[in-house]
Amino acid sequence: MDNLYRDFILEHYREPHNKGVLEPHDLHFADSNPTCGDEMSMTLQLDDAKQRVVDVAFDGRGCAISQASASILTDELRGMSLDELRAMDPGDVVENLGVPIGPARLKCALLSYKVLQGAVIGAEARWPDEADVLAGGSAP
Amino acid sequence: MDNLYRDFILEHYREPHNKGVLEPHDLHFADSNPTCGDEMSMTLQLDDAKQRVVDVAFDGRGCAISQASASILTDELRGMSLDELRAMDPGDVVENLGVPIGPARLKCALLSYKVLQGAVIGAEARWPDEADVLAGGSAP
Amino acid sequence: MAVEQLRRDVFDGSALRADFPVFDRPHRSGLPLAFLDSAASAPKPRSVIEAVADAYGHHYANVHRGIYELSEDATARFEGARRAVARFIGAPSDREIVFVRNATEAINLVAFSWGRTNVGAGDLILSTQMEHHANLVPWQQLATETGARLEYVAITDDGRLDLDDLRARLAQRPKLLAVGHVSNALGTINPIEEVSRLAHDAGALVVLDAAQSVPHMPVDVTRLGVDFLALSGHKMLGPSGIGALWGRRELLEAMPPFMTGGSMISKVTLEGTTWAEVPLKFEAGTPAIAEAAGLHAAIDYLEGIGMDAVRAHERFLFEQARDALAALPGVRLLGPESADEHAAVLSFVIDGVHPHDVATVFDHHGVAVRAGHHCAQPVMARYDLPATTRASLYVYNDLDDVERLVSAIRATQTLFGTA
Amino acid sequence: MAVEQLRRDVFDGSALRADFPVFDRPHRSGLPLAFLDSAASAPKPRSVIEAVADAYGHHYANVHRGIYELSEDATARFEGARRAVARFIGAPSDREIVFVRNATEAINLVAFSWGRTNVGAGDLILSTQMEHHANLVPWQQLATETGARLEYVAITDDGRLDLDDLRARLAQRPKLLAVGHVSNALGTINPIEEVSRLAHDAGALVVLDAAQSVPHMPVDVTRLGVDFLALSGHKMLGPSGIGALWGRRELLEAMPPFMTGGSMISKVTLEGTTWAEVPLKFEAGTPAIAEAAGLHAAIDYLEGIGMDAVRAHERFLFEQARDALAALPGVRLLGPESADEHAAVLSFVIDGVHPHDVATVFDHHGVAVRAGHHCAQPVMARYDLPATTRASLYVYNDLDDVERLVSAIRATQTLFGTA
Ligand SMILES: Cc1ncc(COP(=O)(O)O)c(C=O)c1O
Ligand SMILES: Cc1ncc(COP(=O)(O)O)c(C=O)c1O
Repeated sequence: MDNLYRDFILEHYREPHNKGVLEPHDLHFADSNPTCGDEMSMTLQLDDAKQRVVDVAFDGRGCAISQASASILTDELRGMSLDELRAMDPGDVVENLGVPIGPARLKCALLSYKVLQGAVIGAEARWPDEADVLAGGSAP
Repeated sequence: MDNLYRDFILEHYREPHNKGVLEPHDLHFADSNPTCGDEMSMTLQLDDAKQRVVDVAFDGRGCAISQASASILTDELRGMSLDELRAMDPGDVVENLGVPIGPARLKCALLSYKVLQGAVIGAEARWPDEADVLAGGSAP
Repeated sequence: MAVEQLRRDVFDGSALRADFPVFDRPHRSGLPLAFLDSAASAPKPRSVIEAVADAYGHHYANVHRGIYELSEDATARFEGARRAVARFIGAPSDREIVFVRNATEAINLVAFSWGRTNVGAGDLILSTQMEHHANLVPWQQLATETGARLEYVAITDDGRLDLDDLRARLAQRPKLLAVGHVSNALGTINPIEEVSRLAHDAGALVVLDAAQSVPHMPVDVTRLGVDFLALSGHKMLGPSGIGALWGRRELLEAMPPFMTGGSMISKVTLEGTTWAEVPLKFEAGTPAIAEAAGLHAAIDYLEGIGMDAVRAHERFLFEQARDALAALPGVRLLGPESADEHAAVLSFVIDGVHPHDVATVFDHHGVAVRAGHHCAQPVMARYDLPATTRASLYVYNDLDDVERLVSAIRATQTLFGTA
Repeated sequence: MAVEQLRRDVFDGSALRADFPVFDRPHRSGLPLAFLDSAASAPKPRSVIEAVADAYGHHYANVHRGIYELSEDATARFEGARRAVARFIGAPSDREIVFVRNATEAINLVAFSWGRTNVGAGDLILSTQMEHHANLVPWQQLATETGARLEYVAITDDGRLDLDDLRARLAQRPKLLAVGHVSNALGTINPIEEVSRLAHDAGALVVLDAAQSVPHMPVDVTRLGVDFLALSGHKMLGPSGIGALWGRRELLEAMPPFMTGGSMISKVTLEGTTWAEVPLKFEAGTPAIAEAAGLHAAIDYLEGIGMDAVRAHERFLFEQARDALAALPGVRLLGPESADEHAAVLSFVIDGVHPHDVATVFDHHGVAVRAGHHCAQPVMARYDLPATTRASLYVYNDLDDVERLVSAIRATQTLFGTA
């Protein structure tokens, strides 16, 4: 646990990066963690070619894990192309958190990824297969 | 088992009493054993006051127990009043068979009673509570 | 009841832990397990586990249809379990007990069978803001499919049913009131005798979700005056995969079947089918046979303690836990204050820490609690909370568990720097 | 396959009996139990009973929602059982496996959810004259409620599906064909690959009732080409109270839920509800948790033998029993002659003796068989029989059991004076 709630996680929780809503925005999606109901939304601004992320913000309340995960994930997105976002591996998102995530908290760690996928590919975005992610497998 | 299939049971099975259909009749009912689907019908002729049984017959195919039970039961009915039929104790019907009836064959032994009750009180007649009958309790 | 008197009724929960193998399991924290999530599902005593194993090992065959020793034996035990359930909840007849998977299926059965037959466009159905999703979503579905209206009885700031609101809504003469006996999200014990009387005066039937009451207090369907009652075996020390619906016989008899198939028919032809008598009419296919034996053993275990003693024990522990939480800064307990109206289900928030994080920190202290919306999202919305942490107590808990809860809260606050 | 070759695949059923505690139970006849009613429900091996007890004793908590060690453990095991079922029937994804109570519920789920959405007035649904009530009555109900037409594919005098009749009815382009893989009343193995191809060519979906095939032979949903498949755990050495529905993912995803409540929602408000992803969308409330562990153990046990070996073993015993019955005067076996088309389910009549009496006499000889309509009254009507006696074989049976069957028939005929 002391492994899970490392100082940088608690810092991201208390002072999340990229929190809020971008207006205007090109992409927007909101979703919730079905196991707890926590909701998160994301807004993205794209470049003129509508190909790359210029700016991003997330909003919503949630636990330290989901907030830190969103804070850390959104820090990475600027400059990435939509194709790169679509190809993102949920396992990498979890790994980038830098703390050990067990099955019970996996959806918390993946909520930001799920919302991002929703913003990029729409409502058909599915939760990644948990067993695959935990086994270090690739996207669903 | 040799207790169950005593000679008189097998005789009633091979040569049932009161088998057939009475025409004309005053009362008629048909029902089936829900555990096996065996069907039985009964027809009764009443006296002019429509109070007492003058004649009775049963029909249908079934196992030795249900056939012997109907054969033995119908032998008893002539001269009985409708009130007496309604007040009949299902435990007595089983006991009158004179052989030990376990739970698995109870419905076979009670089918004739159920059909008789249907003839007298109509479709609301219910199967007696098996636990009560087995415990030697009285009517449901 | 004075605390003095309560203390006399109270037994030593820790002594019962020896009956529950799960407490022998080493916890990764290295600490003994403080299990405070019985409202989600309860551990099983050895007697239940052995009853299931014995049923499978020595008394197992399909029920109701076999003409051989083993099947007669299995059938007699299955029907014996039905009688035990009937007796446990004061049902007038064991024919009024329908075995189902869980309380959820029991409520769905009523919504599909009674609901689809008796509720039409424009009719009003009442549920409450306090319900578990199991006693809310099936009624939403019924309303959507039939064009009926669905309204929710309001709850007060301290988590009680708003009886004035109930009266006002009953004045519209709803067909049905679906209400929980004990709220799993707030701990509230609802005054069901009074609620039933009001509902019946208004011509409404009462469907009682008793998933959280039957395991924890004496429940008597006749005294409560309800029309249907739903329970789950797994919350009352019994097996998973079995629960029961109780319904008044004349209601059950008038209802069409829900699921169809084997065992529930009287006669099938290619042209149509007639149904078996209740309760078989509602039990399509092979039931949870060994699980019924386990449920019977769970009832025996609870009756061995006595449901009055179970309630007194939990009431005492609740009062201790409530008072201990009240003394902690930054901690807020939901639901009514009085132990008369509050079961041993403590739903609380810690300022500045999300319940998910609370539960994870607790877990590392060997304290198992639930965090989330507790399948009662409208309750969370009512109090504008994303979620709560819930500690729920049962027969094997004791004052040590209450202390473990308090220390875990303190440790969480320290870790998150909120204390 | 030549008998020579079969014999080589055959294992000694009696050796497996040591794994099944029920065979230690003294029978009232004083004789060892010849259990010939596995088609109704199968005895459980010790490994299954222990897996259930271990799940209850050491790995039990509610699944999916708990943030603590025990619940994570329970959830991982529950999902592991789902993967085992998927693998066992060749499902492309474990998300296509919905846990239900039994095959009956699996079929009802399709009839309620897919059926109520996709079948309308005037549409045609096909079932067959060979079906168990579980794969017949739900379609009657669907037809009655929607105004759809229901027709039944005919069966031949020797108990096979009449494929010409199937083709003729498919020409009317039904929406759905509900068909059994193995008939529990006749023993017939239907040619499902061909049937699916014909049905799909006609634009119909195929719902396969595999309750009697999955326990006894290799089954691969992809190879069979069906769209839905129903199975029961209790018939495949697993616990009661658990079964599974498999469905093609895109079908399941497009379907509305069946029962509603906890676990199957994404978001609930007082205004309405959105659903969880499959398979959770179809699993309302607390599932049969320990029973899933038992089902997993049953699959492990069967895979330990190998499903090809199970089939070869039963095929060999069927041929021996078929030939032995053919040599008895006054005994008539139903269903196809060839072992290619006939599972180890022997449905027969003894002239002059009602099947109920047969079963009772058999019981007193320690032989457990089923007597009745086998929840397939239309099959009985088709052959103008009130009932049949059915002996069904499984892994723990051997040639001794076949001999016990033969002697019991002889004893019955002697008692009734028909031989
Ligand atoms: C062919 C067939 N289908 C369906 C069923 C129903 O199975 P269950 O009672 O487990 O739902 C059976 C069981 O008898 C069967 O033999
Ligand atoms: C109040 C209440 N009702 C219904 C249920 C549903 O019980 P089950 O999941 O056993 O169907 C629960 C269980 O969480 C509950 O707490």
